[in-house]
Order: sequence, then structure tokens, then C-alpha cells
Amino acid sequence: ETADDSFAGSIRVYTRDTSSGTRAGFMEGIGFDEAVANDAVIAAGFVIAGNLDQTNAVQIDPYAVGYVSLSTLDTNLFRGFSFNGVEPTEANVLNGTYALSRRFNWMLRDDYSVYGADAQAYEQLSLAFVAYLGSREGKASIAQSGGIVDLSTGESWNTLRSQHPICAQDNSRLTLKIGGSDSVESIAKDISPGFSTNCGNVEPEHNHTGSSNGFRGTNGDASAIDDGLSIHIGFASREFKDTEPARRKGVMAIDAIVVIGHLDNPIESLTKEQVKSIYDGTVTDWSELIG
Amino acid sequence: MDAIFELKNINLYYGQTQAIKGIDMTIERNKVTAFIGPSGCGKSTFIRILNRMNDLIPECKIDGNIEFEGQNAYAKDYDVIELRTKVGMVFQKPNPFPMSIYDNIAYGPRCQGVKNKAQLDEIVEQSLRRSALWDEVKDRMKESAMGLSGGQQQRLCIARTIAMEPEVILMDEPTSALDPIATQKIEDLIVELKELYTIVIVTHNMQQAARISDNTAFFMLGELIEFGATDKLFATPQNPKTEEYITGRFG
Amino acid sequence: MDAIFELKNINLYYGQTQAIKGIDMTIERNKVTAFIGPSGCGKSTFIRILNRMNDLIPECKIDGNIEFEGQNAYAKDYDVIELRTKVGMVFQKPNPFPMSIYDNIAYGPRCQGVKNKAQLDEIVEQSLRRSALWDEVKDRMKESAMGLSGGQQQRLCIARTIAMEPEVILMDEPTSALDPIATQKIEDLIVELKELYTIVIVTHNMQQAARISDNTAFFMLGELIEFGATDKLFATPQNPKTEEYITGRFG
Amino acid sequence: MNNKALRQRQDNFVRGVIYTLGSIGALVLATIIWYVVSNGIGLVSLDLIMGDSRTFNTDVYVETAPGNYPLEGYTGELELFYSERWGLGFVDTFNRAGNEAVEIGYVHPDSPFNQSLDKNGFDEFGNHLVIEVRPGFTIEKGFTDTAIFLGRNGAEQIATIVNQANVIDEISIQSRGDGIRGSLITTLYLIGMTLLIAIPIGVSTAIYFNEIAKRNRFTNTIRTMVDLLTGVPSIIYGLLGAALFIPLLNNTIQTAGGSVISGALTLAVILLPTIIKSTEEALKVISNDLRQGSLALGASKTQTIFKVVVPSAVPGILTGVLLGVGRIIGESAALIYATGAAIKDEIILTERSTSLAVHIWTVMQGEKPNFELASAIAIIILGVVFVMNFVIKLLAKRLSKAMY
Amino acid sequence: MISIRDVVTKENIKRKNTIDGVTQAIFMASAILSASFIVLIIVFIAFKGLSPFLLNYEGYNFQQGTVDLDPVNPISFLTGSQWLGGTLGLSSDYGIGFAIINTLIVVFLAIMLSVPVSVFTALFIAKVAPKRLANVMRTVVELLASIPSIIYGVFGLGIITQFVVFVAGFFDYQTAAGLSLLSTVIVLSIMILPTITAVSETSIRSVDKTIIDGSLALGASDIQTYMKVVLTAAKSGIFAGIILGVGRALGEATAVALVSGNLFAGIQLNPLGTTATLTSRMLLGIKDTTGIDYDIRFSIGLVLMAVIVITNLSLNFVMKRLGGIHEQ
Ligand SMILES: Nc1ncnc2c1ncn2[C@@H]1O[C@H](COP(=O)(O)OP(=O)(O)OP(=O)(O)O)[C@@H](O)[C@H]1O
Ligand SMILES: Nc1ncnc2c1ncn2[C@@H]1O[C@H](COP(=O)(O)OP(=O)(O)OP(=O)(O)O)[C@@H](O)[C@H]1O
Ligand SMILES: [Mg+2]
Ligand SMILES: [Mg+2]
Repeated sequence: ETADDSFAGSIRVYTRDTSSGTRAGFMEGIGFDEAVANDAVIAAGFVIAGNLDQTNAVQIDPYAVGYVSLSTLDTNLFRGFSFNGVEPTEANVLNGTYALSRRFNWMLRDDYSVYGADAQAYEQLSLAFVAYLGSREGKASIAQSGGIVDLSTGESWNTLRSQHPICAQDNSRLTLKIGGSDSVESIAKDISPGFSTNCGNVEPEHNHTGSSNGFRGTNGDASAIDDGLSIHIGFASREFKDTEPARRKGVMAIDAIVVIGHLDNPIESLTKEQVKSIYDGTVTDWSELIG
Repeated sequence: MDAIFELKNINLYYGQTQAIKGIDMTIERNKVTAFIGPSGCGKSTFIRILNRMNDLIPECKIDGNIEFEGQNAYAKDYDVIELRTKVGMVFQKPNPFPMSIYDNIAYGPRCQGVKNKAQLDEIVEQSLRRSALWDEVKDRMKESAMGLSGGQQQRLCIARTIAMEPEVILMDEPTSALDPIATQKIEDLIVELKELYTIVIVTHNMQQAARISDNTAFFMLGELIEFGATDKLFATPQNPKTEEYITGRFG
Repeated sequence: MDAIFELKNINLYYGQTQAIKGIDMTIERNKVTAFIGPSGCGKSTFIRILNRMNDLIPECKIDGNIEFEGQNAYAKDYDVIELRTKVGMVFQKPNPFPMSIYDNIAYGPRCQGVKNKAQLDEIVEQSLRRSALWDEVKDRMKESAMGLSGGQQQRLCIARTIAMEPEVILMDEPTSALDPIATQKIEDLIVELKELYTIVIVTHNMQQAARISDNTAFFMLGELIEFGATDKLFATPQNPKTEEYITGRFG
Repeated sequence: MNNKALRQRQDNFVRGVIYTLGSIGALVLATIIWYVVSNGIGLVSLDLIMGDSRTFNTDVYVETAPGNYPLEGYTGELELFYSERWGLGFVDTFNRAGNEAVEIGYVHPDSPFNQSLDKNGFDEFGNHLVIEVRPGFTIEKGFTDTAIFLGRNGAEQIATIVNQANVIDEISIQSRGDGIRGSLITTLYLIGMTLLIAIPIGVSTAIYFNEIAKRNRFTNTIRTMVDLLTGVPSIIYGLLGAALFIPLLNNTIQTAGGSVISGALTLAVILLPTIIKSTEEALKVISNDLRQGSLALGASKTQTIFKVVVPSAVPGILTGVLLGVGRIIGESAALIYATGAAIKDEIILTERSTSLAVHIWTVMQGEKPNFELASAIAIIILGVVFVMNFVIKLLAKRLSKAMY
Repeated sequence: MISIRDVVTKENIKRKNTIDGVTQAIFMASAILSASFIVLIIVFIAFKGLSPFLLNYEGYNFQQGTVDLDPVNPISFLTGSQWLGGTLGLSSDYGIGFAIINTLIVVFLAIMLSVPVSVFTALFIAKVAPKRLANVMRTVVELLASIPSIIYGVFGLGIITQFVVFVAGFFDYQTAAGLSLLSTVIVLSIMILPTITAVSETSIRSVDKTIIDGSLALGASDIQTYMKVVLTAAKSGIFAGIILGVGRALGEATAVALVSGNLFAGIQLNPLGTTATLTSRMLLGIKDTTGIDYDIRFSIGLVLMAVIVITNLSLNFVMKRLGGIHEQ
């Protein structure tokens, strides 16, 4: 315990940039809404870093604090703090006790008519795709690739398939375009081949360029189509904003965010208030958080 | 006297400086005319007027009247390519193209559109024979011309020029880069060629001029100091400057 | 007779081919020695033996005994840099460094560690005066040496060499790239310089050899055919090959 | 003599500096190569290079009840987790991208899975197709009457769940994915097409500057403009590609968004200054004697350029091409905008796809950057450049030999 | 027997002249096309990059809804010491002045570090190293010039930052895990090393052998010859390499973003502190942004183009000063 008491050093705060969905989820989750889209309010000396540099930093710098998606947490290399006393595990996320999380959302086009003769086919394929996301099979795929879903619910695709007659046809000449958030990219890419086999071998094509393009590519103005952003299904790793209206949208999975630090850091758990005070700069030394 | 070039009151400027100052000259057909004079006096410049190679120098301006075979060679509608096919040129440093010996000779005719292999073969052989190179290279026609010795390269360049059957061959110090043996061969060749062609040659070597030319022109500082039959010019130069130059120094 | 170089039974190979074949030669102090002979006979190779420039050619091998001022110049502990400061060299093509005229001359002394500005100034002026270039360049010492004319560049190279106050100056065809007037100047210079230096010169020009040298060596195919006082060698050559070469052709 | 000692000391000092800095340079270069190779070599295999990027998924099931298939005949060396009741063995392994995965390690000769049925594939009578489950398939997920299992649960747990099952509803198996063949092919296409566009324009421009243009203000201006292209960062080229070439191609040959062609056009612009510069250098050293020799024979300027000048400049042009190939292969920022970042297996020139460099960029993005795979691809890039380097140098040697 | 004189007809020559004219026109068109791209680029960036200074953008924030934004003030943009005052989407108070200075510092230091190593490596390859080693090193240099920059970035993250942490340890200084000005400079100088080395090596190798002989014949040692004559003669090629290197350093974003710490505000003079460059700032978050925050990146592009042009011109000026007179 004496060793722990002596842990002192000025805290170095790491954060993702303002375009990151993880950051939005994190800042909202710790009650620091001002910092979602404003760097100027963050504690002095903060560093803007991607996943790679953050996980690298918390391995090198004993006084670092950052945050990553639960799927990236590697407790052999760095510490993942409990949040409000709850350990970051999938089970705790699913049962709602682990509070620091965000949702992966999907959105469909309101209007498929730009695809001419294939408009109807694409609309039905898109609907089938989001239905598959909620099926037992789809959820298992999402879980397999790191998304957090409740595997105990969800109907079998065998049952759902009947509502999507398009999947009984041969769709191999059609290309289903999927895009939006790049945080969702790896999950979406893992699901789409399974969907393809289950829905007439439609060809999935992924072009993930960011959450905002999830809306722009589906329901944005026409220029988005000229820019080559046009997609059938768009994802966002944050909530869709009011300026991003769509008739059909929903949740694919949950992602937990974990506050991380160096393995030498003796602190095991941080409260929401503590994390906020770290990030807004009211707490600047680890010693203030011990005891 | 059968004139092939008639030049009247030629002035030539490189930008501001005048390199040729009001020169008149008549060049005779099937004769060897030699240009001599100290360095920088305008020999090269003057010989290059004859096939309009000075056209390539942007800041070079020329006036005066230049008639080739009775036609104004600098007239707007006079075709410079045609002029150059009729007035060939051999340079100081042998400059064979980096191709085979055969291709070097065939280059000119091919540029004029001759494609027939048999015709080309004939042209190549004839030109090489006339330039006294045939025996030395007939077994290595496909080899690179860069592998020839300096003297052979220079004869190749002459052969290349002959292949175009020009009326006139201009030579700007054709032997200054060569050793004595090679020089000898070229001189012999020039004497042979004058049967068929008009030859104009620039040389630093007074004795060379004396040996091979019919007429000699002596230049100094862009002016034509003296011009006349070679034996007379060397035996009894009219102008003291000429005398000083040809006796003064060097050979 | 005061020998500065004593060479005995020199053989030199480029890889497999032998370029110098068992040559003996003695070079006299404060004399001009000329090397003549047809192209490729080994003149350049031989002159480069004297300041060990052939060391730079990887596949070149040499044996024999070369004494410079009584010391074996090819001995292991003989300092080649020292040799080259004592045996200067001027090349066929003028090769000034891309620096100012002043820096070109000061280069050698600076390399030897002379830093004093006044000293350098003096060396530069003297060398340029001795090489008869001072008047032409004294107002443009800070300008690039590349802007000089060919003859001036060659005299600059000589000045550069003189600045090192060598015992011997080697010259490999120093005038072949120059016009007659520039050639004349360099020849005059050589005659002047021989008061102070030993000079070895390679030339293609028989008359040049005759005019300026005291001794002449005639090479052929890597062998030394004849070597002796210039007037004797040109007047009564001992070897028929020599006679053939010097009378045969050309001037 | 004192001077001599001093000079030698100075020389030795400078020699020391040259060797030190030279070795630092060599060391840095070697370190980078070592770093890339040591990180990536584990993943490099023919399988990675030739393999498909996308997986082919099959969902299979069997209609028979479990039996007893003891593990006796197995002679392999894998660490198997085996279900005796279903005759299936599972192993923990790594996929092509270096991530953990579970594969089928062994199928008992009598196992019902030798005759499993494809849930989504039908023969002409509407019956499910028969699929033979073979070692090497990756397990994605599965459903039994009692539980769900996922590939990431690990072989041991999967084997236990499977062994307890009385009915197996479905096992999703996949062929191996994450191959980079498509990106490699795209890269080669990009190299070919870019050079095809950039070389003629670049060489013509250089010829214009060096052989034709008069020295005047106009020439100077356009030359300066070309020089400025050198400094433009690639990202700006990418934005140009997105703003100019993509709409242009969309409106002319009806592409939809980025394509290999728009990528090649963008890269061609990037390459222009390099090719122009090196060609010009090559043209400059060609002696004027050759040009005059040709013109004096009555050849036209065009003939002189094509027959005498350009052939002599070929080795120099090839050097520029070599630098260009390096640039094409290494470029990512510009291509992300001009070609997109879609990893494909079948490459269509009018559609999006990914070059090796963009592939690297892609695997380094997102929540789990995969540096091992990135390094493996970098090694392949080095391989491609090395081969190109060799071929181009050989070509240059051949051509310059032919010239002499 | 054939006579070439029959072939040289007026018609033939006329045809040749026509072909000649057409070809020359094509060459000229190529040159104009090549030059036009810089115009396209500038017009395109200017079009997008100037609009933040001219237009009223519409901003959005989920707490406050849609708001009207003032145009960006060009003066405070150029002199600003923090990237964005206020909330993304609600503010147009962009500033880039600090990043301009930081960029210049980073690039200057990278060049200072890289040039000696590159030039001496080039000299080593071209003149000193044994032939075999030289060939290997030359090939390695050419290979490294084609490695995507992100690999250099990760190398920096894995090796250089650790080194910086180690160095900082001596001063008892707590860095941001080695993300720093120093790391950025080292990574950039490593990245441009192959470029400068390759170009310098070529020009050192092509230095006329006769002037080398000339120097040796004057009793200069090989080292003196390399330092005083060879490097002088290769100067213009070395400068060309440096200009290419500066271009690459200024334009690099991915690697810089990984190791610089992406400083949000202020000029960084402490080598162990975090920093940011124009290009990395331009790229940060560009994938997922719209409106003024997207277009303002083109304004950075415009600034970057100006920096490049000015740097190029001043390098050219320095080059002329340092020794242009000795070129022929
Ligand atoms: N392209 C040019 N631009 C400007 N001046 C030139 C050019 N070519 C030659 N000159 C000048 O014109 C004059 C005549 O030069 P030209 O080459 O005709 O002399 P030359 O008699 O052939 O000399 P040499 O015997 O040295 O060859 C010289 O003063 C020379 O400097
Ligand atoms: N570096 C070399 N490698 C191989 N052979 C060489 C080399 N230098 C010269 N030779 C050969 O050695 C022989 C003598 O050459 P050298 O240059 O000494 O002749 P030279 O008498 O100076 O001729 P020239 O009058 O043409 O200058 C020639 O056959 C030449 O081809
Ligand atoms: Mg001349
Ligand atoms: Mg020689």
C-alpha cells in the first residue's frame, strides 16, 4: 500500500480528435459534453492521438490516461480502469452496469429511386440487411467481430428470411454499398459475407469514410452521389443528429469505452467525476486521486 | 568559272556583336575552297551560313544575299531541309549516331523516305566505297559505329554525307581531332571527292590548306582579308596580314 | 647529366593487356622531354606513371624500378601525395575546378595547409604572372574559372600547377584542344618555365616537339623505339620506324 | 613535414566524419528494413499474396444424430480439440492477417460432416447441396440445440459445446480471407496505366522544353509552373483527383465514384515533374553534335528527335521511371481520394479498388491497427520495387549497350 | 541504280514539314497540359480555400441546433495561436499561425539533420564504399524511397519515441510518451533521407572525372578532393535533392500525425514537447467532417502552397548565392 501511496506525477491526457465517434461517446459518457467537439476545454498539455499512439503511450508513459474501445483492451499491455467501480466486461455492458458506452447505429436511404430499375431490389436488400443484423445469425457475427450484442435474443434468420423474398433470388449481379463510420468498418466487413450467402450472393462493397458520411451517403444532398459517396446502408458510431433525418434507422451493437492507463498505475477504478476532472484539468496529478 | 554559291555583303550578328562583317564571296563548283584564319575570326560561322545551320542559334541574325545555284537560299519559301540535303556537312569532332554502321549511313536516305532494303544496301555500299571505308567495315555493318576509331568515325561521317548525294560538302576542321595517320586518309579522300562534289573546308592547318585546296579564304575578326587561288595566296599574299599569318607561326 | 627520374624495365598491364613493355628511361632535370608516337602507343600511360596517376585505375598493374630524385617512388612508405606535390600535371582537356579563378590557384596550397591570406594572395599572383595569365584575369579573380576561354583555362591549369612549386611538370597534350594563338602562348610559356622546372610533354605535333623540347622519346605499341636529344632524333633518326613516322606525313 | 602530419590528422578526422555519417545513414536504412521485415515476415506467404481478400461463407448442418467417432486414425501434429460425438476436431490458429482464429483441424472419415448440407445452396431439385467440411475452414459461429458458439471463444470451448450438442443447427465456416492479391493487381495496373499516361506526356514536355521551346518568358513561365508541381503534397493531389478526374470520368465513361483509372490519372500528374526532370537531365547530356549531325543530313526536327535524341535518352528516362514506380507504389494519401479504399479480389478498372499502400493504410485505420499485416504488405511492396528496379536497370543496361 | 536525288522531291519535303509542324505542336500541347495542372490545383484549392473567408456558413450543434457562422477572419487565421476557439460547428474562430511556425521549425530542423547524413551517405556510396556495398546501399536507398509513409510513422512510434523518452530521462523530463518535436524531426529526416541521398548520389557520381584527377594531381588527398572539389561540383544536384526533400517533408501528414502529439495550440520550441504541422493539422479529422470545418482545410492547403512556393524560391536564391556563378 505504501508503494501505491507514493504514485505521483502530472497526468498526461490523451484524446481522439473531434471527428471520432469514440470521443463523442466517451465525453458524453463522463459528462463532459463541452469537450465532444471542443479541444480548447481539455486539460493543459493534452495530446490528440489515434488508437495506435494512445495504446503505445499508455505502455510507455506511467502517467498517461486515455480511452479505447473495449474490443481493443489488452490488459497484458496496459490497464483498463473500472468505471464507477464496475469492471469493463461485455457482461457488465450488456447488463447495463458498465455505463461508459456508445451505440453503433445504422441508417437506410429514404429514397432508392436514383438506382433506376434496380431501386426496388436495392431497397429490399437493404431492409433484409438490417433485418439480418438483428437476427440470431447476424448478432453472432457481430459478437464474433467484437461488437457487443445480446445473444440471448434475436430470431433465427430462417424465420426472418420469409419476410424478405428478395433473398430467395439470385442477387449476384447486384452490389450492396455499405459505408459511413470507420469504427464500424471491421464489424460490417465481417458480417457482409455471411449476409451475402444468406441473401442470394449479393456483392457487398464497403467504403467507410466516417460517421457523417453515413448520413451524407444515404440521405445527404445530391452532391454526395457525385462525390462517389453514395451508399445503400450508412453507419454512425455515434447518435444520428437532428440534422441527419431518416425514416429508417436503428442500433446494430453497443461498444464499451474503457479508460486506460499504464500497468504501473496502482489505481484500479475511477469514477465518472474523477475521469471528468482529469479531462477538464481540475485534477492534474495522480497523487490527488489516491486515497 | 562555275559558281555554286554567290554571297554578297553578308553581315551576321550574335545578339549585339557582329561576327561577320560585309563579306562577298563566290564558291566554285567542284573545287576545294579552304577557310583559314585565327581562332574566333568567324570561319565556322561563315561555313555554317552555307547550309543555314546558324538558324539553330536563337540570337543569331543574318543579312545579305546568299544564292545557292542561282536561288536565294534564305528566301521565305526556300526549304531549309532541301538545302541541307544538297549541302552536306562534316563536323570537327566525328559525331556518328549511336547506331550500327549500316544505320548511320542509311539514316539520311531513310529520313527522306527510302525504305526499300535493296536500295538502301546499295546506297550504303556505294557511300562507304567512295569514302574509302568499305573494306575496313564491310564485315561489321551491324556493329555499333561507336566502336570505330576516330579516323574511321570521321570517314563514316563523310560517307553518311555522301549517301545524300549532296552538291556541296562543308567540313569544319574535319581532321583536328585525328592523329596523323587518320588525317592523311581523310586528306586523300577529300582530293578524290572533289571530282564529284564541291568542298568547303575550314582548317587551322596552313599546310593542309595548301596541300588540298584550290581556293583559300583568309579571315580575320569577321572580315574576309584575302580570297583567291591557293597557290597564289600562299606564294604571293596581297595583304600584309595574310603574309604575317601564314608565315608567322605554326607550320 | 642530372637525372631527376630514373626508370628501369617498366612493364604496365591493364588487366591482361600489356600497355608498356620493358621501358628504360632517364629524364633530365630542367630539360623539356617530349613523348611522341601514334595514337594508343602508351604515351599517356607512361607519363602518368611518373606521378602515379595510374594508381587510380583499379585493374592497372605496374612493375619495374622507378626512382624519383634517387628514391623509389613506388616504395610502400613513399608518400604518393608528396610525390604529386613535387610532380605536377596538366591535362589534355583544361579541367579547372568549378570555383573562382582565385580559389583554383589557391586550391593546392590550401590543401597543403596554407591559410594565411597574404601568403595565398602572393602565391596566386606569382603563379598567374609566371603562366602569363595575370594581366588577363587580375580584375576578375572572384569570377568563375569556367568563364575563361579554352586557352586561358589551360594556362590557369598550368598556373595551378606552378602554385605548388613542383620540381617536374607533366603535360599530356596540353595544346591539342587549343587554337594556334593560345597554343603559341602555351609554347612560349613552356620554354620560359624550363628554366625553373623539369617538363615532360606528350604531343601529337611533331613540330611542337621539335620546337620546344630538348629530348624526345618515340613510342610505338608500348615500346620505346628511340630516345635522345631532340635535334639529333629529328635530324638523324637511328631507327627506320622513327624516320618513317617523323618524315612520313604531316608537316 | 609538420604540415603533412597536420594534413593527415585533418584527413583522418574528415574520413572519420564521412564514415560515421555514412554508417549512420546505412544504419538508419538498415534499421528501417529490419524493422519492417522483422515485424512482417511472419505473415508473408504465397498464400497471403495470392489469396482472396474476401471470404466465402457457407452455413452447414447435418441431419443425422451424433455418433461415436474416436480419435484413433489421426496422425497430424496439430493440437486438436476434438468432439468424439461429431467427429470434428478444432485448432487455435492465426489467419492471414495474423489474428487469432479457430479452424477445422480434422474431420473423422466417418463423421457426418463429410456429407453436411449447405443451408443456402440448392441443387436443381431444390435439395440442399452436399458440402464436404475439410480441415482449413475457419469457424465463424455456430448454433446448437443448447448454445451459440463463436470463433473467438477458442477451439477448446467450441469443441466442448459441439460435443454436448444433440442437434447442430448450423456451423458457419469460411474460406480464408485477408489475401492481398486484388491490391497487388491494382498496384500493378496502377503502375502500368500511370506510366502509360505519364511517360508520353512527361517525355513530350521535356522534349518541348529542351529541344523545341525558344528561351522566352512563356517557356520560363510554364517551366516554373511544372517545377511547382514538385512541392505539392500528395493529399492535395488526391483532392484534385476527387474534384477533377472523378467527376470527369463519371460524366464521360460513367464510372461511379473513384476508380483505378481516376487513380492512375491522379498519379500521372504526381509523376509528371519527376519524369520531366529526369528526362530533361538525360536530354541535356546528349551532345549537340548528334542533333546537328542529323539536321545537317536534311532530317527534320521531328526525325532528329525520334531517331537520334530520344533513343539516346532512354536510360535517363528509365531512371525517372524507376523513381516514378517508387512513388506510385508508395503513394496512399492521394489514392484514398482518387481510387477509394475498397479492397477487392476481382479488379475492374472503372471501379474502386485498393493499392498495396492504401491497403496498408486501411489495415492501420480503425480500432485495431494491424501493424504486422501492414509490415507484411510493406515487404511485398519492397519486393515489387526490387523486381522493378532490377528489370528497369537491366533494361537500361541493355539499351545503353545497344547504343554503343 | 537509285539516286537519292530523285527521292528528295518538293512533295516529300512538304509532307515532312507538315508532320514536323504537327509533332512540334503536340509537344507544346503536352508542355502546356503539364503546366496547367498547377493552375487547376491552385484554382481548385483557392476556390474552396477562400470561401471560409467570404461566406457565412451554417453550423450545427446537437445542443444548440443550427447557427449562422461569421466568415473566418483571414488575419487571425494566419496569426492565430490555436486551431479552433470554441466548439466545432459553432465557431469559425480558426487559427493556423502557430502551425505555420511549427512547420517551419520542424522542416528546418529535419533538413539540418538529414542533409549532412544524406550527403555523406551519398558520398560514401558514390566514392568511398567498396563497389559491392555501394550497390547494395544504392538499391536499399531506392527501395526505401517507395515505402508508404505510414510505415515510417509506425517505425517512429515503435523506436524513435522510445529513444526520445530515454533521452528525456536524462533531464528528468516527462514527455508525452515520446510524442514530440524531436521525434517528428527525426522521423521526417529519416523519411527524406532516401530522397536526398538518391539524388545527391547520382550527381556526385556524375562529377567529371577529369577534375578529380586534376585535384589529385595537385597533391590533394582523396578526402580533400571529395570535400573541396567533388561536393562543390555536385552542388546543384545536391540542392535539387534538398528541394525534393523539403517538398516531401512539408507535404507529409500521416507519419507526423502519429509522432507529433498533434499540438492544438501554441508555438513549440521545446524539442521534447508536442508539436503540429500544417499538413497533419489539415488531415486530422478530415474524413468525417463537413461544412466550414472541411473547407477550412483547403485554406490550410492554400497556406501550404504559399509556404512551398516561398521555401522553393528562397532555396533557389540561396543556391544561386552559394555558388551559381561557378556553373557553366
Ligand atoms: N553561338 C554564339 N553566340 C555568340 N557568339 C558566338 C557564337 N558562336 C560564335 N560566336 C562568336 O563569333 C565569333 C566567331 O566564331 P567562330 O566560331 O565562327 O570562329 P572560328 O573562326 O570558327 O574559330 P575557331 O578557329 O576557334 O573554331 C567569335 O568571337 C565567337 O566568340
Ligand atoms: N584504363 C584503361 N584500361 C584498359 N586499357 C587502357 C586504359 N587506358 C589506356 N588503355 C590502353 O592502353 C594503350 C595505351 O593507351 P594510352 O592512352 O597510353 O595511349 P596514348 O599513346 O596516350 O594515345 P593517344 O595519343 O591516343 O592519347 C591503348 O591500347 C589503350 O587502349
Ligand atoms: Mg570554328
Ligand atoms: Mg594520350
